[in-house]
Amino acid sequence: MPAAGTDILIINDFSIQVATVNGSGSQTANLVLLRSIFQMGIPVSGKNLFPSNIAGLPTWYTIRANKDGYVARKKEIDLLVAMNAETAREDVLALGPGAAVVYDEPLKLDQLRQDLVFYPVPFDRIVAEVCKDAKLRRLVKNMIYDGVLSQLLNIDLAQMEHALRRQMGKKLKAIELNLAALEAGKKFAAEHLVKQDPYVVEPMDKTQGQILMEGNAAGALGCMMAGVTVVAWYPITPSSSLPETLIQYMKKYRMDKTSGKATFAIVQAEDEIAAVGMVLGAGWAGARAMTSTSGPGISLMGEFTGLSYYAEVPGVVFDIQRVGPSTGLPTRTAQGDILTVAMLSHGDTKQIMLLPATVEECYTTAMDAFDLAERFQTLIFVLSDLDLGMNTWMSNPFEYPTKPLDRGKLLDQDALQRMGEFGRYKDIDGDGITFRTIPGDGMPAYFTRGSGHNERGQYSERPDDYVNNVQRLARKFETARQYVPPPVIDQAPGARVGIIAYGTTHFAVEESRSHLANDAGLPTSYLRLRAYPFTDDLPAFIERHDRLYVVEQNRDGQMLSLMRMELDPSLTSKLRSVRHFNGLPIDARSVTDEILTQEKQAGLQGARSHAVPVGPAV
Amino acid sequence: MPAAGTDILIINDFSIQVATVNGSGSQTANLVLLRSIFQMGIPVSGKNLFPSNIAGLPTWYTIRANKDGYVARKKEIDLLVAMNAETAREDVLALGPGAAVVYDEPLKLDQLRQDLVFYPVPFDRIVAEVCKDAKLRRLVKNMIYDGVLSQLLNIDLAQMEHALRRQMGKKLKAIELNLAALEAGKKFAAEHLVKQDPYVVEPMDKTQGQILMEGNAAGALGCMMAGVTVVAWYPITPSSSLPETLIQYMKKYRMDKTSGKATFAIVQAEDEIAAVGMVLGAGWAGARAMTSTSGPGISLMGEFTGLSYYAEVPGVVFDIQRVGPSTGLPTRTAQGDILTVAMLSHGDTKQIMLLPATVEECYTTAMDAFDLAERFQTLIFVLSDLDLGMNTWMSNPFEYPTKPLDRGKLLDQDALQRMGEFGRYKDIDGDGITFRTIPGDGMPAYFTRGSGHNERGQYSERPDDYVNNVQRLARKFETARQYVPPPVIDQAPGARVGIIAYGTTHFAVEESRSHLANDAGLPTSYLRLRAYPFTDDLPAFIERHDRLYVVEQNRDGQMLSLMRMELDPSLTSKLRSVRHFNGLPIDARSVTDEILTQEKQAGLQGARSHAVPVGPAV
Amino acid sequence: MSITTPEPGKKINRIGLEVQPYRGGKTTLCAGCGHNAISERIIDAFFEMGVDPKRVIKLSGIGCSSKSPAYFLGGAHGFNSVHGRMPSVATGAMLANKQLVAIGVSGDGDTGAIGIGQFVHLMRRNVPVIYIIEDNGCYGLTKGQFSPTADLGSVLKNGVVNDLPPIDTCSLAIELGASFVARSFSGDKKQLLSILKAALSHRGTCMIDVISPCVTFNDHEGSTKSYAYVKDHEEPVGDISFVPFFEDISIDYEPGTATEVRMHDGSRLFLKKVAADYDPTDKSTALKLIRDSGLRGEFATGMLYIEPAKHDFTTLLNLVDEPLATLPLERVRPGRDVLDAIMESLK
Amino acid sequence: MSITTPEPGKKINRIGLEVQPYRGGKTTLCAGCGHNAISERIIDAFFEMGVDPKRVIKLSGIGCSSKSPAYFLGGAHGFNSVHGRMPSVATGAMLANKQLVAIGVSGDGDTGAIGIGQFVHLMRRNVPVIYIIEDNGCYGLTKGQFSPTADLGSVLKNGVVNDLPPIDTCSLAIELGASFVARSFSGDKKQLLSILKAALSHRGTCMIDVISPCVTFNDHEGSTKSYAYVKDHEEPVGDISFVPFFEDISIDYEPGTATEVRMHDGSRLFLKKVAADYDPTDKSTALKLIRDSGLRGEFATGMLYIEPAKHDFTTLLNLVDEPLATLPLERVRPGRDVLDAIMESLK
Ligand SMILES: Cc1ncc(C[n+]2csc(CCOP(=O)(O)OP(=O)(O)O)c2C)c(N)n1
Ligand SMILES: Cc1ncc(C[n+]2csc(CCOP(=O)(O)OP(=O)(O)O)c2C)c(N)n1
Ligand code: SF4
Ligand code: SF4
Ligand SMILES: [Mg+2]
Ligand SMILES: [Mg+2]
Repeated sequence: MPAAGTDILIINDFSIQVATVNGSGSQTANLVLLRSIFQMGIPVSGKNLFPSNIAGLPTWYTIRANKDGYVARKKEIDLLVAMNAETAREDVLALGPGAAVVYDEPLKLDQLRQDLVFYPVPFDRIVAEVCKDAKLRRLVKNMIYDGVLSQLLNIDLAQMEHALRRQMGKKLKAIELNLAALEAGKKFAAEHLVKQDPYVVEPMDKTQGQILMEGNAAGALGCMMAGVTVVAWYPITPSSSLPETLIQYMKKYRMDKTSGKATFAIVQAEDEIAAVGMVLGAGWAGARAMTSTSGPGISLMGEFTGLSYYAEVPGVVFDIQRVGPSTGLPTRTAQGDILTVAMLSHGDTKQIMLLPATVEECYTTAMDAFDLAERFQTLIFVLSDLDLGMNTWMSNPFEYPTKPLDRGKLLDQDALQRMGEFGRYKDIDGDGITFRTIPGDGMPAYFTRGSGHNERGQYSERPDDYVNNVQRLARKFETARQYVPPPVIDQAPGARVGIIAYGTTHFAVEESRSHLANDAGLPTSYLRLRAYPFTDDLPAFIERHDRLYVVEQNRDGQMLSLMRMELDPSLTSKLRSVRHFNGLPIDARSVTDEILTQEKQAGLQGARSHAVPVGPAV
Repeated sequence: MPAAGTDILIINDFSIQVATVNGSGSQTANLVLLRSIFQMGIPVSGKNLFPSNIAGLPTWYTIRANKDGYVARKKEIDLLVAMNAETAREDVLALGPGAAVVYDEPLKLDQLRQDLVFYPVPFDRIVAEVCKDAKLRRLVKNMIYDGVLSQLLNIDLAQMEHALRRQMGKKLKAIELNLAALEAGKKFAAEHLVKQDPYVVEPMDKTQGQILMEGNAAGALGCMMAGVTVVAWYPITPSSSLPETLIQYMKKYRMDKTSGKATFAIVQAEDEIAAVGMVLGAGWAGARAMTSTSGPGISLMGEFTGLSYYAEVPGVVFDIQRVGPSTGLPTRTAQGDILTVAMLSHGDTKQIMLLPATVEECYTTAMDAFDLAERFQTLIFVLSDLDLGMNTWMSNPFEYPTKPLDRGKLLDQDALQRMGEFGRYKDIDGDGITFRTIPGDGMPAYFTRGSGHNERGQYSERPDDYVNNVQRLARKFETARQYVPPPVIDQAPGARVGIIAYGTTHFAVEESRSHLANDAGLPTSYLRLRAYPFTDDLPAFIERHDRLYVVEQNRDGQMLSLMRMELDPSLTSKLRSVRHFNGLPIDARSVTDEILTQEKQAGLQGARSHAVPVGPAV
Repeated sequence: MSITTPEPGKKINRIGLEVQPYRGGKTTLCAGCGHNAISERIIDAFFEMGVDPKRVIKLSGIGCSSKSPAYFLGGAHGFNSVHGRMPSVATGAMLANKQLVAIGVSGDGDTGAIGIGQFVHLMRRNVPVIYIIEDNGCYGLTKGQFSPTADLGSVLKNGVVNDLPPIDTCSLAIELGASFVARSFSGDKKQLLSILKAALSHRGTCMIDVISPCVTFNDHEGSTKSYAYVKDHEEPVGDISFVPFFEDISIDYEPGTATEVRMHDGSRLFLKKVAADYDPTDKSTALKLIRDSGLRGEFATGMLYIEPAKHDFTTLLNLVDEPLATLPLERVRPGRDVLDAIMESLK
Repeated sequence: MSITTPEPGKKINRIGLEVQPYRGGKTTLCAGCGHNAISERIIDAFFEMGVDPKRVIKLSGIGCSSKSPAYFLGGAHGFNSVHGRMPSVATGAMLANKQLVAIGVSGDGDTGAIGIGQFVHLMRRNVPVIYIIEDNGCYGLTKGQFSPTADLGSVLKNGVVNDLPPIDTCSLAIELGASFVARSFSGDKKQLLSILKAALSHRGTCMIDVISPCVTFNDHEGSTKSYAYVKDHEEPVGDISFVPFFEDISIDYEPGTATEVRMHDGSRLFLKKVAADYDPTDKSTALKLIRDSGLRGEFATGMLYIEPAKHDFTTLLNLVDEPLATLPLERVRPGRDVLDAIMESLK
């Protein structure tokens, strides 16, 4: 379908933003749109930008389709669907020249700018025709823009229908109504709109066999497969959907076949302190236990985290990060809890953090986390974020785990023999990890305490007992370097510049690297961190490059700070900072621009100022 | 009094350790001993090493007398008073050769070693003679060792009597009984003990006009003088004596003369979360409000601290540090909360910390803290420790404050005019600090929230509002560098080596510097930090030296970590770490030995390893 | 009995203010949310009682309910704090300035779950705060999970049944020492308004649990906190007539049929008895009443318990009459002689 | 009525154990501390009931009281957690392994102040834990400050008078859903022992508030938690006779003078009535009894409330019979088909 008014076509490379009001039921239409493009074989991602509110405030849903598989947020919106009168003006004014706008005709948005393509659609009139029941119209109305887009972008209507049926399951009445709206939208567009923008969809084969999933669901699945038995949680955005999905999975797949009883306990605790307390009680008694929370919950878990560290009690904590400080922006994404979690709780403590970047890693990291928790007998923190947890991502299907569970060092006869008398905190292997017993297991009992103790777990205030114990804990943390997931490294031949990132920042970096290499002639190597403590790969990677950009989504360059704390200054002097922290997922262009700016400066000047983090924020 | 059996006398330079059982009432005897030496003009310090227990466990009280004014803990015990059968053996075995032991005769400690001086005393027999009432003997018995020491060390008995009367106030009966015990002890020693150790006291004039005080009492006094009006606290060792002393002061000096009513509210809260919540409520409503706690309380205050940071509510938090992690060693000292406090709470947060080292600074810092809290509209953390807070230190008498209170930027007509319309978070001065109003003050009201807000304090999720606001907060933190107490610097002419320390580590460093300069020929410059954020003095000081030792009392080199995070790697590459973390106050010899060892290594090798902190722990 | 209610329009109140400064920002809660109705009653009560918004502080925790202080009394300082911790913040603020009028708004999750500890201690201290629980039996803002006030057997939209007993916040408040305890319903305009006005005349903790249906997550059949269910199962313990101190109205009741309570500020409260043994000044009968109606599957609403003369926390603490927050330097910094004396004692 | 108590010495119990594994480390509490007496009763009860220490977990918060699990049942796993949070830890542990017997020890500060929130929710969930408050009305370990169970008007050693009403933990526990609520006195060996043994036969939360004088900080004249005061003001609500399931003893009472309660494990509890209207299975009368004796300045001790058939939390959660903690991999990891099906649904 050649577009009138445009010379070149842009195929399978655009972003669509649908601006609506939350609680207005646009989610179905948006997912149908996303899924239909996905089904046509084009890589996509879907991101929901919603307010901290239940109904009535502006919401934006952004779909990115990209033939090369880049699914980070795209800074520019190519096609706006303006359904929300309240924000329409501002939304339109924010667009780059040449963007297209599908809008509710009465809003008269075409009067705002000359440099855009406008597609007015009389939504109310169309919906009135297809939906007799006035009460249902609000819900059906959104399906009309799907129909319009099907026509404008050349999205196969059959794929939309397929996606719709999948979405709505057995609600036949609703399906019928929505289908009618879809068709009416398409028909209206075909009859009244003249294609003037360059964006089109063409079938590809890049999504064959792939799944679409949210990170929190993937994490939940990982927890189930890791054999979690005790879950204590407290609702908080953007974490809630992890335990809530887990509940659904567990009720379906983890009821004991013979007895019909539950092989798990899931408790909505009274708050986050109780949640993590239950996790530690359960972990201490031998269960694989977890909780999931976000920033405010992390801040409340400080005291128990110190207990876990010092008394050595396992458990898993998911931190689905949102924008802080304090209540902050509960529905926006960030990587802002890195430093707080790394040194959570008073006294000398260090916490192990895992850093998934993809939905698949949410799944595998969940399993790793339980193994590491039992191996290291401490809380393991999985730091995801809102973007990963609540948005929809493509992925390869997950693999069934083949490794057995690592239950860590549980005292057995062999260990007991090597030890002589049982000492709960006796390091017979030299790796800082000691043997534990579990109530009811028939092995020697011991007394767990957050106060000073000696190798046998007895109360002690002796200076030497204390020093030995905390030095062993430091040794244990060193041992963890060998066990945590190592970074993923892509060494570009001859590259003098390196990029270091973690978590969802990955997607923008991936894309930016291609810009840098292809458009700016700056090849870069890339190291994606997957855990703290760092493995030796990190200093080695830094060593190999002249300048390295640590890209992250917080104001203070938190991961860079951790590196500066830990690594030799001769290495950290090479590190620069690229930060993005406005609550929106980081995008590639911001990264590219910032790196190029700093590269230019690097060419001009040698020395750098005192203040950390180096370099301005994105 | 020339001592038989010793050739040289050591005058006014020794440490005495009294080993007793807690709850046995030895505190009076120990304070009388301390004070009598002090009254004779000799610099002293008294440190109580007590168990986390109420009665029945071993306790050691250590007095150091030093003619040069060095009052850090001395690593070696010169004179042991062994009253506790349970620990006597171990106490004696731990002594260095040549030390003297006064002990309860039936313990037969003289059989343990040949290289010590032993003074057996039949305490029970003596006490039975002076105290008819068997029930009182336990309390009076301790005074006997004071009498013995008076004789052995040549401490003026009149000074002991003076100290005792001071201590006991109007309890005439008790004074009489104790005096008799004192005299009986002295008499026994004169008649039965032959001086064989070299330690003696001679009057000096180095304590003229000085006071003896605990840091917590000094802090309390500072709070009262700062005009604190709302205090909310929760008991915890070693913090409790701060609010408890404050209560006493306030009841005495802060009752309104005309109405007889209180010009303050002091509340024992239900926990630390409530305590800091009350502080913020009060601070928000315009009061000078404070709480005092220790590590576990700090861990619980994380969430509210983030609220304070982000919603900009003033208050003061004293953290009297003890050994963590978790419950740790509640009655031992440490500087282990530095990193946790600096980045307390999730999201991008940074907290202002003040670091008093002396009792006088506890007093002045308390006043500074309230001024800074109101100026910066955030919680100010005063990090003291058990050693400073609960032990007895000499000091110059405190000066009456002459500065008026700094109530910070309260909106007035002038500011309102400059601003146009009142915007609670509008930065009209460019220093990141904005104007606030107080409920009931008749000025425009605003809405305080921990969620996203714009310059006017209105709810906002806009990316630009968020970024502007947190960048302003970062700017405010930068401004704080100009307001916090700058470090105290002693630049040694020509010194290539510098020492950086803070808090009570100061006393060991002072003494160590004299050892280094005089005994090892290593002159050192010294920078004592008094606050975080750092002022520009710190990088300048580092710049001026080749190698710098950061001396602190924690395992992880926490302050060094903060410096590495913040300062240019070209500077931090010069920093080494000296750490002491066994729960006892740091001593000079450990510092000296460690610095000399590292200096030797520095002479041998150039490069350093990756791991932080550099250098082994003391 | 008659109480003049102001007509809409440019009417001004006792202190000469229009209703405008009593209103707040535009609500962002769902249309039909019970919380909005409560905000309106708060506006009415403060307006009608003529409380100066500049003397009022509004505090809250986190939740849909806790957002509502932004939607009333725009002329007052507000503090939307953290989840479950409004009681401590309110306590601190009232210590700083006891002349303020504090209204705290919380939710059943904010109070009953994470905040129950601070709730207990606020009640125990009898801090002068009007403490409103906007009680919908669920966590609205996090999308409808059960809260600890959800009734046994109540059903969520997704079919999940609550199998834990509810916490009765009124019983707890009475048990713990609150001196003014009431329960109402966001849909019962008249009762709620009377209670709020009476609360403004009381000095001490006024704990008001207001059932406030969540239309989005908990207003369906099977929920015991839906509009329909609450309307059917509300059992008012008796009529409330409130006569503010500034109105000179006499109320006639047959002797023995009503309890007259004289409030702190001179206002009078007439509580008509429904049951003969109902005595709102006696803890045991109040508690029994609540329990008994609960056993019948109903909930008692109205003034459940009142102890008008009980000392509030600022009185217990013997605070000076002026706000602590603004005492001048000379009243909060002892003189040089005091420091000298202390120094002398340490020499 | 007769219950055989074991003589001291090498006597072995029902499961063939001597008393040794029921003892713990040497106490480091003050000589005469009430907490020590409670530890002794715990040792007796577990020994006499023949509970295998290897099946027992001991949990606590922080305080002198919370140290005491180190001083009994040395053969059991112990967990001295953090201040006020034992309830959540105990809940987690019992979810992990519901076959364990949990005894939690707390103090009145640990429970009444910082821990009251978790206390409320443990009671509400009826988690199977024997929850003992060693109640001395003060914070022993931090040197004697008032706790929230200190009575109005009680005086500290330093003369400070408590002016806040006490929290009655028994009333709260009954109100909130605990199914076994008792109050005793550390000095009342016989009563405390019977209660503890009965608790070992109950499935659900057993909340036992034991007045336990602090000899160091709160045992003086003017304190309402001193030995002398408690002895004078204790009002037992009736004799308790406990017949364990493994003993075949018949107890005779005149009809109507005692309530017989059949426990979860088949043991029987006979509660002699002191007052005619005392019914330990009725919440309202139990609450009234506590309140009334409180108004008289006395405190009721004994079995205050019991609901033997109430479902405990693990039952509510419908857990499999085996401990969750040790379920084998094949029971906790769904098969490959499950993953495949889920993946398919996401394509
Ligand atoms: C520490 C913390 N945990 C969790 C949350 C998430 N959260 C926000 S509101 C809320 C519950 C609100 O329920 P309720 O108090 O009943 O108010 P409602 O929305 O029903 O009016 C929760 C759990 C939070 N903001 N802070
Ligand atoms: C978070 C925290 N805050 C404060 C403390 C200090 N602390 C230790 S024990 C205790 C109170 C103990 O009182 P209670 O529970 O009544 O026990 P008791 O010593 O009287 O038996 C407190 C406040 C602590 N350990 N942790
Ligand atoms: S979700 Fe429920 S509680 Fe929240 S605003 Fe909507 S109706 Fe009200
Ligand atoms: S201080 Fe009190 S509670 Fe603590 S051990 Fe001593 S007597 Fe017992
Ligand atoms: Mg609610
Ligand atoms: Mg106690």
